Amino acid sequence: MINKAVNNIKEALLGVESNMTFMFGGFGLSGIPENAINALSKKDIFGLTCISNNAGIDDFGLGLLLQRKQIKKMISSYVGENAEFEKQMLSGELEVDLIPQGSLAERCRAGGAGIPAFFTPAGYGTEVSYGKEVREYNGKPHILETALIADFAFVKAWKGDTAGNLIFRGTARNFNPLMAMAGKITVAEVEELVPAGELDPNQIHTPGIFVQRIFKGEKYEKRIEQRTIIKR
Amino acid sequence: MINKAVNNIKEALLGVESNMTFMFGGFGLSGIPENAINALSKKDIFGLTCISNNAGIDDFGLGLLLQRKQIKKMISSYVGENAEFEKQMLSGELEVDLIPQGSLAERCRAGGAGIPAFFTPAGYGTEVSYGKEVREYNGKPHILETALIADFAFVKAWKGDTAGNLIFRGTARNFNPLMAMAGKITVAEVEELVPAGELDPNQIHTPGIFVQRIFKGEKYEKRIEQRTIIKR
Amino acid sequence: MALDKKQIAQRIAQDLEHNTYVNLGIGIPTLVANYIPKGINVEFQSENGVLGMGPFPFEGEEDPDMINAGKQTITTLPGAVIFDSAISFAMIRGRHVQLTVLGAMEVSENGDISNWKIPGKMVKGMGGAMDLVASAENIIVAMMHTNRKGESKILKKCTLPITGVNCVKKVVTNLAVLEVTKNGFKLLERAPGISINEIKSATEADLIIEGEIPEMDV
Amino acid sequence: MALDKKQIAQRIAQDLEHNTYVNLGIGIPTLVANYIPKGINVEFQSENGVLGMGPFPFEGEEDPDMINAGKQTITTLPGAVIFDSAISFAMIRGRHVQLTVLGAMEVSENGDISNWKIPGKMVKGMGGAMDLVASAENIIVAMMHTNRKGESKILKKCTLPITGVNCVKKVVTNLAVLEVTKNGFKLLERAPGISINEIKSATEADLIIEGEIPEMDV
Repeated sequence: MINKAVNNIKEALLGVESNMTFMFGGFGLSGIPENAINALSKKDIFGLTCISNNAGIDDFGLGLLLQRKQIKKMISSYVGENAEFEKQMLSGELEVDLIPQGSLAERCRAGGAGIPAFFTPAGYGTEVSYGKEVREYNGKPHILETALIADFAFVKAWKGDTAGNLIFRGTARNFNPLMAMAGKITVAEVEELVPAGELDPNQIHTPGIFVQRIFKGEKYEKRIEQRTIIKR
Repeated sequence: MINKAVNNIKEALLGVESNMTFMFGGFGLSGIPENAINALSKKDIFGLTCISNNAGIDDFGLGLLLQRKQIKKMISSYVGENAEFEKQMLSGELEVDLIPQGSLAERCRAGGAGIPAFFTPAGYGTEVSYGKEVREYNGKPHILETALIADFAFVKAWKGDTAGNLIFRGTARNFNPLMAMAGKITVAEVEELVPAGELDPNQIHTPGIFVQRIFKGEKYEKRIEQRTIIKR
Repeated sequence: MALDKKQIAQRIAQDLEHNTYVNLGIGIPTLVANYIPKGINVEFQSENGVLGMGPFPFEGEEDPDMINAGKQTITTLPGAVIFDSAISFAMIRGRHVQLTVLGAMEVSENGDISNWKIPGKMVKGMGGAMDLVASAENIIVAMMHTNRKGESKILKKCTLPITGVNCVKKVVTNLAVLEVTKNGFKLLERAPGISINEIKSATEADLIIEGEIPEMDV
Repeated sequence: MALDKKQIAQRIAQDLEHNTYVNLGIGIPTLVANYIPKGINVEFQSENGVLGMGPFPFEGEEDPDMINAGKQTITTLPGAVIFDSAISFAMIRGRHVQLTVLGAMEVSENGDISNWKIPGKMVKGMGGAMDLVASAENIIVAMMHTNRKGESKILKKCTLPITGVNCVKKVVTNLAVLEVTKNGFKLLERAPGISINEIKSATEADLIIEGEIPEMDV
């Protein structure tokens, strides 16, 4: 077993620098690496390229990095719900690359899997396909999309072990397993960290080989964006 | 919940015909759909194209279909351990398409995922790359491989529920989840079939949407090819 | 009377086929789940990674780890399954999800759809819409027939940046049900009490009108 | 004295790096696991879908659902994980597995390897070998220096159908340790008691020989 546990968030973030490319797991605010984001938002690193399905809200998630103008470019599929984002984007301060959600997920997986490019029908005929190669398969046009990788991938799991194996809970899984594959250094934060051997090898979502550092997050706020309920 | 349970192997095999393309999960003899193979070997269907990592042994697994000369073509990565196979191949009766194991797995996944083609470094410069497009990425040549699909995919899981959700056990997982994705009709056989709702939604390996029919196999022999042990 | 949003959803629900997997977009499409006809069983997929979505949770039982693609707290039904975003879009792209219902700003007579971007306005992104419309065998658009200025959203050609080409199969609006055929929009049904001329005058695209056009049953 | 197979494995084990993931092929490479140096921790990946392989099971504890890529019954160690074949080769192709040790029929001076097919003989297939050699950062070949006819397997150019190009970094044989450099094979070490001339005469390819060539420490 290769021990991936680090002692604290400081060790977990060792080596992060300005102008790097980071990936962040999560969908909306669900399953985002809260502790890593909070810590990054206090570091003096700027000019970041951030790959994340969404961009958080003004005072939580990637919104924290936006407020300090640490992000140069966002690569996302949906970036609503964020006034600071809108301001920086419209003023031209923030570069934004919008990608179909399925292509984003597959491009991260491809980056981790050593697949440099693949064809997908998503985005054909739209501005997403500008400059991309088009080829017909099964009578349908497809565009060639390339893999994404990152200097650091920050992911959040429910449980993890010291070997870096991860188990997610509910729809907080989302992009986390794919981005874990695509980070040169993948930093996983978990709600519960157990010794290697305690997790059932059959029930692990992300094998530890994809994770370079793992730590237990100090605190999880786990905000809900749209609290929809029915009365009893 | 969409009920995928069928009553017996006969219903499970409804619609199989000569000259179809079938996929079979399994690695060696581990995790092969024993019951489906046994039943298919008793049907008068011939001229089959079979996609399976291996070809069984003489008297078990796909060897049974080979003995009755039901298979026209095998698409595999490794086909040793089978004298009947060798005979038919050398005599030219059996067509064989050998594919690198990782490309085979990825091509099945691609077929199920609506990715018609992707680039991989595996096989570049070898006879596997004959006639295939070559493109350089990251300073390394890659070849373009296309997706595989099948008329029927036969897979074997440990547990399944009536919604078609599957859980595998140990290395019997192997190709099963990928082939389950790539079958126009995917037939899953399981050691234990439970009502929908009994499996933890977080711990399912193959979502039921990929499975069209599920049944409990009558009997599992689960042969071991290489019994390696240490003395106590 | 033109339909309200609930009735649009109700009409679309009549098109649901038994034992199919369906992805519902945000807005009117979400309401379709409330009108599933008796005897019809469908399973809902949400592209953030769940199949077998149930109703919203009871108050106090909301779980931040259990949301739908609209980021709303949800529950799951027996037989539900959770998966990652790559597998989710494998289901969509691989055509395992049979029907997608989504909203639109514009639909054109060749089945193009625009629903993600208005030039000059803040662009939020396409989310999963481009994958969905490029993939599903059957795509039904739920929308109002005209925009707030009273302009037709049923067009010869989309004017806004498009989300997908040649993909929409059917459009259900507050005024009509339209099928996208090789030769353009074919009028299938009218909203109760709405005349063919009213529909024609609200529609920029040409309409194929053959025989009697029945009223929707809503 | 030329090395036996165990000693070849032992010599390769000296090259294992601490805290790395390693894939061992069938044959001599499998034996490498028996000689891991003290203080070195490695984790073994088997391409059929397991990471963290342990020793063979005790008699009576064999499990048909737990095998390695050689189809042998195995056990797992604490921290092990099971995965499907696509994820397994994602690990390999994506260079998460750092070292591959495998056997060969021929290796050429530009790092090409032939190990899967002999024309005219029954072809069993490449299994995962082509993916492995096309992917790993570091590839060490374990083999005998010559074939049964006494012909060199260390060649200017492979004569058999190749498995991968420009991929082998090092070759450990019963006679020598060779590094594949831009300029061809460089002799790094000799088997104990084997002279440079003996190695030269068993080698068809040219050898780069610089300074003293030490004996292997086995």
